[in-house]
Amino acid sequence: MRLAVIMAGFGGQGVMSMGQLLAYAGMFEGKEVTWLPSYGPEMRGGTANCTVIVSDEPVASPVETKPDACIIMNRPSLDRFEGAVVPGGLLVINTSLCDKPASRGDLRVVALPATDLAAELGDVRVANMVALGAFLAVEPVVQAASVVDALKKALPAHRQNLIPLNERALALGAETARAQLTA
Amino acid sequence: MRLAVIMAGFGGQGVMSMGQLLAYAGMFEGKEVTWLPSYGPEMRGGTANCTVIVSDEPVASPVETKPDACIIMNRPSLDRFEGAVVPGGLLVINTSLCDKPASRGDLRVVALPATDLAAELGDVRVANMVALGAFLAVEPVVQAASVVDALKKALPAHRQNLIPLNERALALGAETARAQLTA
Amino acid sequence: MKGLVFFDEDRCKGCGLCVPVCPKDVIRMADRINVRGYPPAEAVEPERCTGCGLCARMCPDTVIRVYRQTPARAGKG
Amino acid sequence: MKGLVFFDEDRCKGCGLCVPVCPKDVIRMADRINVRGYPPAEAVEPERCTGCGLCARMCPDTVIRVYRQTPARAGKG
Amino acid sequence: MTSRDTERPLGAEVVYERPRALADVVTHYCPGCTHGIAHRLVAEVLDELDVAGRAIGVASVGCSVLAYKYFNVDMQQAAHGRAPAVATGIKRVHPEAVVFTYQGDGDLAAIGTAEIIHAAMRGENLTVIFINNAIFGMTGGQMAPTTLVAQKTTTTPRGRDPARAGYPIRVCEMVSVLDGAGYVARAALSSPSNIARAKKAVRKAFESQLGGYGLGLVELLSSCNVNWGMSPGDALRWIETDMIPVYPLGVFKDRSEAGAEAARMEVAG
Amino acid sequence: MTSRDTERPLGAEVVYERPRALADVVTHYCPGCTHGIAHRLVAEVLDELDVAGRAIGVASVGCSVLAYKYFNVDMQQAAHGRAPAVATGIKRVHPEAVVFTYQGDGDLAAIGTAEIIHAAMRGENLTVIFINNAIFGMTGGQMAPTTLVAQKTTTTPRGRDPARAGYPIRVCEMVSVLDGAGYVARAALSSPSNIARAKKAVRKAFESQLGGYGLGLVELLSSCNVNWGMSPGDALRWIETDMIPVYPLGVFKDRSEAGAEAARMEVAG
Amino acid sequence: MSGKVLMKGNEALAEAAVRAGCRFFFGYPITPQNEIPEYMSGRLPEVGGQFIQAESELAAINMVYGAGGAGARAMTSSSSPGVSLKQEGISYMAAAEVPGVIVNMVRGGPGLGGIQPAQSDYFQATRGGGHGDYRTIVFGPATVQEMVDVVGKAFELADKYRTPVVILGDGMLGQMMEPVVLPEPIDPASLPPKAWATTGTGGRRPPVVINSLYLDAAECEAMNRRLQAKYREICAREQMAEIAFPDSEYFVAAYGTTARICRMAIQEARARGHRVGLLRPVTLWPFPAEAFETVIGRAKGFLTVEMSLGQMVEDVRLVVAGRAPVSFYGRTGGVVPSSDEILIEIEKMVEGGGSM
Amino acid sequence: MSGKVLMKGNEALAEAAVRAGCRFFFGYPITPQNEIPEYMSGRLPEVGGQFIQAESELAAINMVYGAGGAGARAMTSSSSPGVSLKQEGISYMAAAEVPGVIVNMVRGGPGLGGIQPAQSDYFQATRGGGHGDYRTIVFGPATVQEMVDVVGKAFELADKYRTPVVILGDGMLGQMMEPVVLPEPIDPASLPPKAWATTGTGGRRPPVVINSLYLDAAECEAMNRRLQAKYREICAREQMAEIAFPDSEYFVAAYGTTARICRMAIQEARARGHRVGLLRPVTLWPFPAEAFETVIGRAKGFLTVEMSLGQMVEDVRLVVAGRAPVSFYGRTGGVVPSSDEILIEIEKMVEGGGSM
Ligand SMILES: Cc1ncc(C[n+]2csc(CCOP(=O)(O)OP(=O)(O)O)c2C)c(N)n1
Ligand SMILES: Cc1ncc(C[n+]2csc(CCOP(=O)(O)OP(=O)(O)O)c2C)c(N)n1
Ligand code: SF4
Ligand code: SF4
Ligand code: SF4
Ligand code: SF4
Ligand code: SF4
Ligand code: SF4
Ligand SMILES: [Mg+2]
Ligand SMILES: [Mg+2]
Repeated sequence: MRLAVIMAGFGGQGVMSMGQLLAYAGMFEGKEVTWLPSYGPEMRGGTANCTVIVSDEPVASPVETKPDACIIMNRPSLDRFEGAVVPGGLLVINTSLCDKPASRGDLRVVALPATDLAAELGDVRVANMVALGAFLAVEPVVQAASVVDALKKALPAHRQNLIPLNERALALGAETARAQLTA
Repeated sequence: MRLAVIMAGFGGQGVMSMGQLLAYAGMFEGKEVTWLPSYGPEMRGGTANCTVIVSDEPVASPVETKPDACIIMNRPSLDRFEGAVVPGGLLVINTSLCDKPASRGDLRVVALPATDLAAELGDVRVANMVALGAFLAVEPVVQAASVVDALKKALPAHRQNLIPLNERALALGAETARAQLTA
Repeated sequence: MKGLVFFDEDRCKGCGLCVPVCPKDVIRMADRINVRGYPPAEAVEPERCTGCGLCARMCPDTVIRVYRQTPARAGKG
Repeated sequence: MKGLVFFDEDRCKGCGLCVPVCPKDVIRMADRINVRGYPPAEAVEPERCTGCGLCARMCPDTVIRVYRQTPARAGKG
Repeated sequence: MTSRDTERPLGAEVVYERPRALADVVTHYCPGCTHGIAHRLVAEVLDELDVAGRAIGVASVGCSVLAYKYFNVDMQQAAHGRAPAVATGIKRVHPEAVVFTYQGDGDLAAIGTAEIIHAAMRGENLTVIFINNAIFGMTGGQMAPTTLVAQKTTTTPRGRDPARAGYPIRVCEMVSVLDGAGYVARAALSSPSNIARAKKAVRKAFESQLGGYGLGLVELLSSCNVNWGMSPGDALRWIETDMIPVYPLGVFKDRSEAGAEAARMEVAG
Repeated sequence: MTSRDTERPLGAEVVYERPRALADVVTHYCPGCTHGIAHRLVAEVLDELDVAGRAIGVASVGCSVLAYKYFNVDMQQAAHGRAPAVATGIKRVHPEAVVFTYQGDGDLAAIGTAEIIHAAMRGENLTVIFINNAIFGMTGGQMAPTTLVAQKTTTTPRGRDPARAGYPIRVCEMVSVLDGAGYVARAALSSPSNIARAKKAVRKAFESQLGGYGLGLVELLSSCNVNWGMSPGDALRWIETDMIPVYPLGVFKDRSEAGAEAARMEVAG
Repeated sequence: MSGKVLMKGNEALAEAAVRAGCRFFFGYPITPQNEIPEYMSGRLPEVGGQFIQAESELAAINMVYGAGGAGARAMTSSSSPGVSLKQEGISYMAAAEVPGVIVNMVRGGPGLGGIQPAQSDYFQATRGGGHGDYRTIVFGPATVQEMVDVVGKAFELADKYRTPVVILGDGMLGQMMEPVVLPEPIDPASLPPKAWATTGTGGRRPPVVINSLYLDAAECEAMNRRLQAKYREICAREQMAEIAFPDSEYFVAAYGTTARICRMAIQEARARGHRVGLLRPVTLWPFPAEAFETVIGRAKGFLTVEMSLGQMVEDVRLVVAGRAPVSFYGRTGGVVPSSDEILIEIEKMVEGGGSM
Repeated sequence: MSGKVLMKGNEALAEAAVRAGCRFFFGYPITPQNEIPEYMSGRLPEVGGQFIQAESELAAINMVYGAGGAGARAMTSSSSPGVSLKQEGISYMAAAEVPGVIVNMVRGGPGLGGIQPAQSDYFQATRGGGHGDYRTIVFGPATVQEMVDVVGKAFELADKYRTPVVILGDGMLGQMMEPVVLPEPIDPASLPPKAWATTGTGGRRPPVVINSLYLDAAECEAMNRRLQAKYREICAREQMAEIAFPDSEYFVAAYGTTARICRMAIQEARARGHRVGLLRPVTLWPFPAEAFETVIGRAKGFLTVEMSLGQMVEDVRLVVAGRAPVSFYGRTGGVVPSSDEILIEIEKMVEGGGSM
């Protein structure tokens, strides 16, 4: 098993931490993982992205120009990454901030209004967890429970109260995705 | 013809310019020449020296560890350079500032009180020319007249009046040396 | 004195610095998003603008142009 | 007050800076040359020395040592 | 008043239009960053003095590294801290040119300390626009020499502690000690009135060059709301409440005021 | 009184003897060079404060490059201009040590400008002995930033022309602007009385370190008779007639005088 | 997988340095290594150490010279342009035999260049970008874990040989996160004392001097001979390399990030039936010539891949010395080669397209 | 011998620069090259030029960057430690394609080292002591006359290729006097205009920009590819070398001062009946591989002699690539090898003692 996923969005959308949580979760499950961010001043106001690879074997390269999946949190990211995904790969699209549908026909697509769903849960900042939940529902490369474990490790004591909200977001994303796939 | 001479003395004794005049003179006569000074802070208060090579062919190296001749203007210079001269080579020693005689028996030696002779001529600063005159009397690698030509080129207009004095110094040195050799 | 204020909306980064400096409360941030993804500044009741130019002086992104219709010429404008 | 001044002659570089600062004109440059080739400073009529120490303070090469024979102790020295 | 009218209304008096010396591009600066204001002031002064055609700018390394794209004049991008040396090289070649550097507080007051001091020492007829935002903006918010005591940055996570990291450096006070400095002033980009004063200072700093009075330096207290972790508006207020007390505004030196040709240095060229 | 008595006369009071902190070697300095006096003063102060055993000196590049042979204390030789940075590294490792640099005007005021300013900015508890002889001695008499206007050097053969080569830099005035400077003073090595004052300043500069008041810097106006082309005596007179008017003597800053513990900085260590 | 933590390369490196007994860090910000000084600024005070954000890279390296000379384990880090500024200081450290660790998270050059990962400072690191006949030990780690491991090794060798040691990473290694196992911390007080360090004589011993000035040419040469003897010893003892598939006919030589990508390409090439192995220098100086010698008998060709336009390839050519063709593939300026591109080059090599 | 003047190397170089149209010199004193700035300080104002004694070598090279970018022929000079400080600036010039001439009168290193002649900055000069994939043209003249000649060539190539050019001398070449014939002076106003230079737009043309920042990796790589294409052209066209006794069986490879001494040793060796020639690179980069190729067919061995402990020998080995034994002899730290020592090494080579 080796899965490479790129996550992309605006600076404030939490794409970096979404990637880190996935990598953490993989590590907790004894898998080999890498997390690689885009970096530098061009991030300023532009899009940020990171690449996570989860694998049973040591990860040769953390760079992936042909990811198995992309989590797309905004419109510019769709423009930039849709073409890169391998044929048959997965696109998770946050339709709240991406008004355009996927244009390729050879991909599996989960399109959900992650930001709006997060807002409904009470905090737009968990949009990333909604999207991650959707992604994991389709590519269960790690257990959602491991992501929650990772979150417990990552959050400082006074933020642990946010865990239930994040769990709900993961679950809501997963639910929405499953509904779409079975639909 | 190729002749390498090292000239050495205290900082103020004009050994550098003596060497330059010899090199100039050689150049005027169409010979190949190099002049190489010792340099650096160790000169401060210590001995200065330069190496002049006059040759019919392009001078390969300006460094000479086994000179054909040495003009020794003070005692420390004798200690330092006597051993370097090739067997049968020439030592010109300024006895005014060097109380020790040459210790090697395989060299031609001209020993003259250059500083005292210069003082008699009216200016200790021409001690270098006295020594150079003595040297040229034994090793006529250039004409004394060429040295005077060189001096004419080197001195600024308002110093040209010093030429006769320098000519006298050269001549006095040559005379003294010849007297010693014939003696 | 009548002022004319123009916003080059697509240059605007939505920083909001022009809003509080306007002595006539002419400026507010719009609800929409411009091509760069920022909510642009816009003039409300532009007829209140005196053309003092404070907003333009404050704007870091040369979004704003300001003109003044001198009373004499106002009619000819 | 009686001073005692000593010159570590072979350290001396013959700069002459000690000479003019001596209020008692005790110091002059010698005619001879020391091991370094410099004419060293020396004391003439050292009994005039008051031990003021100005010469030592001026000397860049710590050539000079100065002592003072306090009147009471002078006899015991 | 839609954003599409780019025409000047007929018969109207211009209060403010985009200066010609500013290239018609959108900058990469963060929303609300006062670098944009400083750029505009420089361009306005170049226009007003009508010297853009003989201006040569030197961009430094910092958030303003891309300044070479923003001014409508010949530009050289300089190594971090070396802008005054680069500008010196240019000015000596083209003494008739109007040469300016645009530098941040990391660039000018940290790595480039020697270069600015010596350009001032030499009395180079240059104009220096010095953006003091109390932080290294470009690299993500590390301490600058101008960072305030107790200010948190990514390299002073517990706040700048003078015992370990020293005290804010006051560049104007230091540079004005040098005889070759012709004009030295500090202004703030924190409000329309301060910006108006800043513009006057920028103009003076160029005039010092044109008059051959030596180095003209304007320190502009600026905001870096992103790395300060504030809204753009709060950042301007922080300049006024926290920076100005440490960095008093004013003119520290003006050799042209000494009037008289006596004060005038020969143009090094 | 021959030169061979090296014993102390019985019962005599010592007015002057070679300080123990000075190594018993003959220096390479030119006859009459006041570097020797400055060395002696530093050694005397180390002895008097009884800190030679915990002193670590930093030799810089200049005529005093061999200072590591002349002081009887642990020494590091530093790259040209970087002595304050080297000293900072040492002091942070050994906060209890007494760390000093010994630097020329080329070293400190040209290539090392940034390092001295920032050591002062940080308030490093260091002592800096700054030899201002208005020239680069070691390299054969080139202009220094402190060279006087119209002074001839090998790189200002027609005399220093401010229009091309700038104006003398006044280090004390500049450094004392910085909050981290604890003690800043200028003295001259030109006469016994000035030397006595210089010694007091050197002592204060060490005490500033010991008291944790921040950087202590003493500028010593010195002679370079060889490169000035003067006799040693004339060189001292030139310090008084020509240098002091440009470089006024005095104490520019003394944080210990502010009395009160308030002025005391925590020892960075 | 207890004991593993997920860390950014830069932070893992910094923490590893602290655990190796480094208590003094002097740096100046530059992308892409800012996490190192940032981490140190928070961490060192916790362990009684000192962090200084220096006024420049020059000041930083000279602070390391001071602190290293004073006996401490000290470090600085920077990226390409900043490391160019440290060259004089590194030359001084080598000459005065002052230990210290210098990290270069290489970015695209020359000039201001870019901030993306590169390997184009190999020459500078291995040939001495500074003046004079000196070398520094250079590590080129390929994973975050290896970066952690070489940090400990770097401090150990720096002290052992009294020499500056360079860690040559790149923007990618610094920015990526990988699981790492951190070593047990060393208490600097437990390290062997350094009699040569400046600590103050305490009045009990003659002064020590840290110096690199030798005005007499013969003495200056003697200092150099001493250094060269040390370098020969380092070459004999400290070479490190990894060989994957040592029984191959063809070898790809690559280090650091590039080696990771080459490994992917090699897996693919082997899947296609090519007998290709990986020869990955871990020490770039001393260059692991011995590892090359173990394969050169049967090697039909070498392909050197770098994120530069051809630097380490010279060392490969020097070792191979005409005994097999050596070809080169490189990307530069921050472009990371893809495994597909490398695969194409491998196939060219196997098909005999390799150039000498 | 009319037209000949006896000049010190440093002064001849400076005068040659003035005659080559150099009007701007920025330097910082350091032995053994002080005669260059000193000469320029007097001479440049006479011809309407400008001399600045910069505050440091860093400032000096960046003034050259400014002046060169502004279209002038500009120069700086220094010696080893000072040249290390210029490496960032040289990398910038290479990247931004700013012409300029940098003189290094090499002295003993590393560190503060000494002030006697050396050749131990060869790596720095030819491999780029700075960061990134760049090269500078490097001349290694052997006589005062050749120094004069390469100065003109250096300015010409710097402008032609828009690249920094290094002249690598040593303390001896700078300090010695030899007769030279100086070239006719060039009026800088007569040189072709530089449309890329910053002069002010005059309102008549779009702005020009001198820059080396390329945040986009692909653009940064493109800049590098442009540089590499230029470097390939330089390699193809600008190699310079001298071969003495080209029909020899053995060759001594040496440059600069060392080559002069080798010539003496070779004369002696030939007198003893050995068929030994001299292969003297004049351009150190591009390394004169072509000259080596002309003799390699019959060469039984190469001896590289340097005033370093082995730097140019790597280039010789890279060219020879195992086709003949390459041995090395070096002195360093300011020691100049004697012709006797070299003669011994030549005889070792001839007797088959040469190592690969
Ligand atoms: C030699 C060198 N060192 C460090 C850097 C990294 N660097 C880029 S910008 C910068 C500081 C920017 O701060 P400042 O000058 O205050 O400008 P600002 O971004 O705040 O406007 C640094 C350290 C560099 N590019 N080159
Ligand atoms: C990097 C570097 N640049 C230049 C030099 C050459 N250098 C040696 S000493 C010196 C200046 C000495 O002047 P100063 O500091 O005033 O000391 P002084 O000799 O006058 O006491 C210079 C430029 C050097 N050694 N290293
Ligand atoms: S010009 Fe003055 S009144 Fe008009 S919008 Fe701007 S700030 Fe308000
Ligand atoms: S100040 Fe300018 S950029 Fe900011 S909101 Fe107003 S118009 Fe927009
Ligand atoms: S101690 Fe005073 S009185 Fe005695 S010699 Fe010295 S200066 Fe003269
Ligand atoms: S001051 Fe010292 S060195 Fe100079 S002459 Fe007097 S004793 Fe000698
Ligand atoms: S980081 Fe700060 S200084 Fe830089 S553009 Fe953003 S707000 Fe301005
Ligand atoms: S050159 Fe000048 S500073 Fe140096 S030792 Fe001689 S007199 Fe003193
Ligand atoms: Mg800043
Ligand atoms: Mg000096």
